[in-house]
Amino acid sequence: MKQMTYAEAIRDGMRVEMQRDPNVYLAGEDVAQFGGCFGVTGTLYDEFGPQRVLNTPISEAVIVGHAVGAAAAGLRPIAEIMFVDFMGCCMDELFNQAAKMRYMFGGKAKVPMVVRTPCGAGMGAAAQHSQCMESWFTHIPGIKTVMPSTPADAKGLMAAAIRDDNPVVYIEHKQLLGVSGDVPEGEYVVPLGKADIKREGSDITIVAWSWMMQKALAAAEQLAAKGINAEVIDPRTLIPLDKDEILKSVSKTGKLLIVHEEVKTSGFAGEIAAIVADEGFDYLDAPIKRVTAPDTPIPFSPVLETAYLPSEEKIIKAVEEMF
Amino acid sequence: MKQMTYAEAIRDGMRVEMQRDPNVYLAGEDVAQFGGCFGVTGTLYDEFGPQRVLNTPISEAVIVGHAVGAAAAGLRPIAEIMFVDFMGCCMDELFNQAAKMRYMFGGKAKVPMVVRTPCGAGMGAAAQHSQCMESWFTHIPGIKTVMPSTPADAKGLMAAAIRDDNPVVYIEHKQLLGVSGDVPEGEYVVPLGKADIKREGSDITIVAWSWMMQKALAAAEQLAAKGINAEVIDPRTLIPLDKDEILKSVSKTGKLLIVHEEVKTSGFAGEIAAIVADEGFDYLDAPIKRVTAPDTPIPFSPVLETAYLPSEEKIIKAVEEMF
Amino acid sequence: MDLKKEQLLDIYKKMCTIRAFESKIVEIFAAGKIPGFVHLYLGEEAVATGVCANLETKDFIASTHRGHGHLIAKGGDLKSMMAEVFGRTTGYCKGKGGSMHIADVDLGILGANGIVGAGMPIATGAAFACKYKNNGAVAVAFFGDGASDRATFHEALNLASTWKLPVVFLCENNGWAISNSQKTHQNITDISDRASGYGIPGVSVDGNDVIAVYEAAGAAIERARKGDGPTLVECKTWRHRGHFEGDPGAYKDPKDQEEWLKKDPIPRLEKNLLKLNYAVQADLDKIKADTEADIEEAVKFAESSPLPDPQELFTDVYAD
Amino acid sequence: MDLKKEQLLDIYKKMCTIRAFESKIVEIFAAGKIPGFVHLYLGEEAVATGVCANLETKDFIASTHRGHGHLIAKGGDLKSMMAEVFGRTTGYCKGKGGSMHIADVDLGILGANGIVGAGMPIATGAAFACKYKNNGAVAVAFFGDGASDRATFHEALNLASTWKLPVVFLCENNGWAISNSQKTHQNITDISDRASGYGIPGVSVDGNDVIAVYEAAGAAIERARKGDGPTLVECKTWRHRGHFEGDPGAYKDPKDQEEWLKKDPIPRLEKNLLKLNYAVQADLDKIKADTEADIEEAVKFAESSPLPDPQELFTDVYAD
Ligand SMILES: Cc1ncc(C[n+]2csc(CCOP(=O)(O)OP(=O)(O)O)c2C)c(N)n1
Ligand SMILES: Cc1ncc(C[n+]2csc(CCOP(=O)(O)OP(=O)(O)O)c2C)c(N)n1
Ligand SMILES: [Mg+2]
Ligand SMILES: [Mg+2]
Repeated sequence: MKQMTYAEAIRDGMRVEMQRDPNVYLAGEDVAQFGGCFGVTGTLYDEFGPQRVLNTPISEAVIVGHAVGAAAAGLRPIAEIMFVDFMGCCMDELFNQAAKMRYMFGGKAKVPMVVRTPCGAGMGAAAQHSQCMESWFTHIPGIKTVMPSTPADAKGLMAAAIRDDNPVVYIEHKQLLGVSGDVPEGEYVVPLGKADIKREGSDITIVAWSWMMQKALAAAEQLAAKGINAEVIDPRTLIPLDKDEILKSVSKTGKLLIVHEEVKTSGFAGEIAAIVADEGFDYLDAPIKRVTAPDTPIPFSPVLETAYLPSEEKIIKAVEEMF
Repeated sequence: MKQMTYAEAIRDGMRVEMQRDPNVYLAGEDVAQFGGCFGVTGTLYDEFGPQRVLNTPISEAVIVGHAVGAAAAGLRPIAEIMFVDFMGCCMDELFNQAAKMRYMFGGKAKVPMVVRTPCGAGMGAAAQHSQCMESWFTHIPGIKTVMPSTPADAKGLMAAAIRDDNPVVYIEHKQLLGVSGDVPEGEYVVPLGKADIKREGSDITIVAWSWMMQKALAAAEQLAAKGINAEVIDPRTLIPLDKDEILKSVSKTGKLLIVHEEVKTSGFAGEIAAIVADEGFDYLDAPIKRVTAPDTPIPFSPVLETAYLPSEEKIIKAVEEMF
Repeated sequence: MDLKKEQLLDIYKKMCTIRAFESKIVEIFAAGKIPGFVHLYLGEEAVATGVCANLETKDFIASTHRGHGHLIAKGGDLKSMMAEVFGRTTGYCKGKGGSMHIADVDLGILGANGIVGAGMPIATGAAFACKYKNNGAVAVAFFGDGASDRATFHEALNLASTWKLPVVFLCENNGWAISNSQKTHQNITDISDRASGYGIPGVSVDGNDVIAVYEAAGAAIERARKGDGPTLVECKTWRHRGHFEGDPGAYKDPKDQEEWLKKDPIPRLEKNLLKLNYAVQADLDKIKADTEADIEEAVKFAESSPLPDPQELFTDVYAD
Repeated sequence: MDLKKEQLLDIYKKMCTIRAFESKIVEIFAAGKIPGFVHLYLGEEAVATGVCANLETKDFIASTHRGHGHLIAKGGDLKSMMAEVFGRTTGYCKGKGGSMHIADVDLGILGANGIVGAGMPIATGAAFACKYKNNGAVAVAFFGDGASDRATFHEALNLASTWKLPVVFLCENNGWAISNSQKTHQNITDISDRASGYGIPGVSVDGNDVIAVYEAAGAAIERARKGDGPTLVECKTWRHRGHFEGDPGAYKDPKDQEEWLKKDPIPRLEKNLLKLNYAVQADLDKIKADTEADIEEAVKFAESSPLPDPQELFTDVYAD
């Protein structure tokens, strides 16, 4: 174990896999000498050289599109999109090419590639540099969606994403990059599709991921002081989703709250709510609740951005209203 | 009233609005002399001339992107994207530009534009020409999403979409284009955000839209013969969503089934289920069910495509299992 | 011309095979035997054939919606192709892809593609893999005049040039993007003029002259193999049919159509072969008849192949 | 040069205003008074100023993430701009946009933009509206060397040329796309070389010479106004600061930085003004001092303006 920030853990995940497999390479805007817009790729250019860590032009479509071709031709690209907000510039390459190639070809292709991209608000970066939009990716059969909330998960899920033979969208949260935690050294893999119970509890199930998982955990501590013992589940990967773990928890608690930073309408909380309102209906003793961003673009001014973001307080309030 | 096909009704909706407002124009691939890939724009080029009906290069980003600029500068563009499957080529222009411009500018811009685009499977057009993906659009605050199921709605909602001062994604279903029905002549507006109860009933609420609304209606007739009296609600516009009408119906029936052609995970049925599992929880006497496409790309071979699509039979079976 | 007799006869045979394949599809589509969209390569046979005559199995191509010709030229199996067009289990994609998604990754065929322009980034990526592995292979991206207006054209050419990748951007300028003639969708005559914007060579050739195509593509492919980076090659050609089967192509001026039919690449090559004394008419007739027989066999194979089991719907979404 | 004394002094004043605005932001950003990303225009003042000196209020511009200079040059109100950067209700966007989204549609300013390259289609559409309404107005899209690699560059230039729209594509080649020098993101030296791929004129000028910019942009704008279609104008310049405030710009060679500082457009224009006898040093000092005072006032206005009410979060999503 070693103390690392989330950013260092992501980097270590890439490093170990790049050491392990010469076919893994990294391409994106300013990922080389500069070390990435948020410093996540850091020293990888120095460690692996210009063949394996490549700067690209500002050309999101070909960043993702070239990765599809390179993956089909036998490599394992990690393509960085500087902000998840820019995915609108390469959705065709992701959803019509990467995601569908295997199926369209009758199973006769493999497209092992990772699209790494940071999400999230909280830094005053306004409407086009602060979004969360994971539900789009979860609506695309053929790709997997990963959203780690801790340094250890960040490393282990990065390894799993790189080793996976399918396209994986790996979304890192900007607010977590500087958060530290214990991380296993060397090879370390957290399997995709395995939720993690970050806190056990019996009174209510809270499902949250990425930055919101940290907020949910903090809220749960405060709720405990108020006598409400929340179970906090981090699915870690939205696709594949470990729905069994969620259903099991709801069968115990009877109550479900889902927290995410995406806007509410058609966010992934809706999918989880729908699953539980179907398969876990009999367990429920209260309406399923969601704490999410409102259906607005993300405002610049910190006062407004704070009002926009789900918070510990909003989670606590929502939980209390369920009792 | 006049008998028209759905395609003719869309065209008539555009025609009447173009006559009414000289700022309305139409641009897209092959929409002019050729009359559109599916014949929807038909004779509009002959009627309105090359100034107002324009062919574009195969450049989806600038088709939508130029519309944003033209709308902000005072026109009311209708931009056609030949298949909704191609929206991946212009998502940035839709979600970061069109949708957010007004908000980012503090309310000091209007972006009245319509993106018209056909969706849907059933013609053996395979994975990249058959999709439904409305939930993506519903996840974008700032735009509205319209999906008519009948010729009359197609016309009236087109008028409303054109007159609306916001970006509207108007999704027409390829399988409905040839379907005929009575359509009011002249100016005719169906307001956005108003659901239509296409069939009254008391035993179960079925929510469906676009082609699936037709399937749901047919299923309801068969169910009636079996003694189950289904209420079939067509939201017509997903954003804004007339959730009150849905909740009211569920308060009466106690049961909810949602049908859509999108893949299941993170489809818009999830959102509706989540709303009802929250705000209508006390009305429910059974799990909320969804009949949707499975989480796979769309296969080519008709045998497989038929297996992929939701059908009358699948709806009937799902309903029967709820009793 | 460094093409030997055998090579040129092979090229002729490939062109006849494409012609026979596509002509057969006209027939079976009209008979209602195949669903969906089919875009035929009739009239453009010289392009795919001339280009792919320079390629080895290890090389990659990315194709388009109008892909049958490219696939046959790159060595695609006729039976597996035909069965795919028919949506059968024995098809290249087990019936899941259809005409617009036929692929054979083992032969370096990275798929036909339903998205105009999508092949260019994919070929660029495959070329990156070739360079990365340093295996001497190259990639060719086929695309149309219409596709040269898409986002992906620009981003792919720029990246390929900046990274000096072994890829050839092969534009099939058949004068039309569905109903839009070239001059209504772009303000240039030679698409190869776009090359200079990326600092790479651009060349335009008569796409109905298979030898000219062979040579121009050959030079570009050699350049790529040597590590000198990408080239934009434009082949001017014409599609004989409508955009897809079912489109009568009413937007075409009949005079243009007539002119171009006179430039049909197959009779042109025949004349050449006879003039060079590489063949007598009977040889050519025999080759043609052979290819037609091959296609008949492919159709028989396809029609007698089983339809997919509905459960196949759920497989191949993910690799495990 | 057809610039009169008054005009040139106006231009000088605008450049000084931009310089003062941006220099002030350096200070207040360092003091932690503004959140988010700010990208400063220091060193590039001649471009926006030279271009916009040709524009009228009815004309449109689409700006970039590095937008302050464009907005000031097009007539943007300093107080409203500064208040927006501070996130106050009195800002152009009521604090909802911030530095990257300042806009004034009434002045034809279609917004700064957080998405690199997004302004080009938007300006193309505004130009379409000008042509449609036949009102003699034009649109200018500002964008960087990095943006010239994006999808939108290609699609916008091609459409604008095909439709002969009154738009000028104004590339500010400052040699960098964040940490990528031009030669690492494209394989050409003159971005204006891309014009020929769209059948439009392309021209490159010294972007630190405001008179050269004025003239080149003027010719392009006149061409657009006359109905002759778009032009690609490249202005070669240099940003003095890092990519955003907080970036030390360590990737720059100090020698290059030094060379370019010598070419600072403001002293250059000063020399010119003195040589032309349009001003004496005291006049220039006065103008500078005035602009600095204006900025001080703008900051005072911003800092004393109220923060938004949290309920403002929910307004302006839709027009009704
Ligand atoms: C991104 C995208 N836009 C539009 C289409 C619809 N479409 C299919 S083929 C075609 C024309 C293509 O023209 P060109 O590239 O010249 O190829 P050709 O058909 O002439 O071989 C169009 C517009 C598509 N498939 N993908
Ligand atoms: C589509 C997109 N990709 C990447 C970015 C991140 N980004 C912001 S500015 C910038 C560099 C832009 O370079 P250039 O166009 O030359 O403008 P400059 O900053 O030099 O003025 C990048 C990569 C973005 N905002 N949008
Ligand atoms: Mg063509
Ligand atoms: Mg730059």
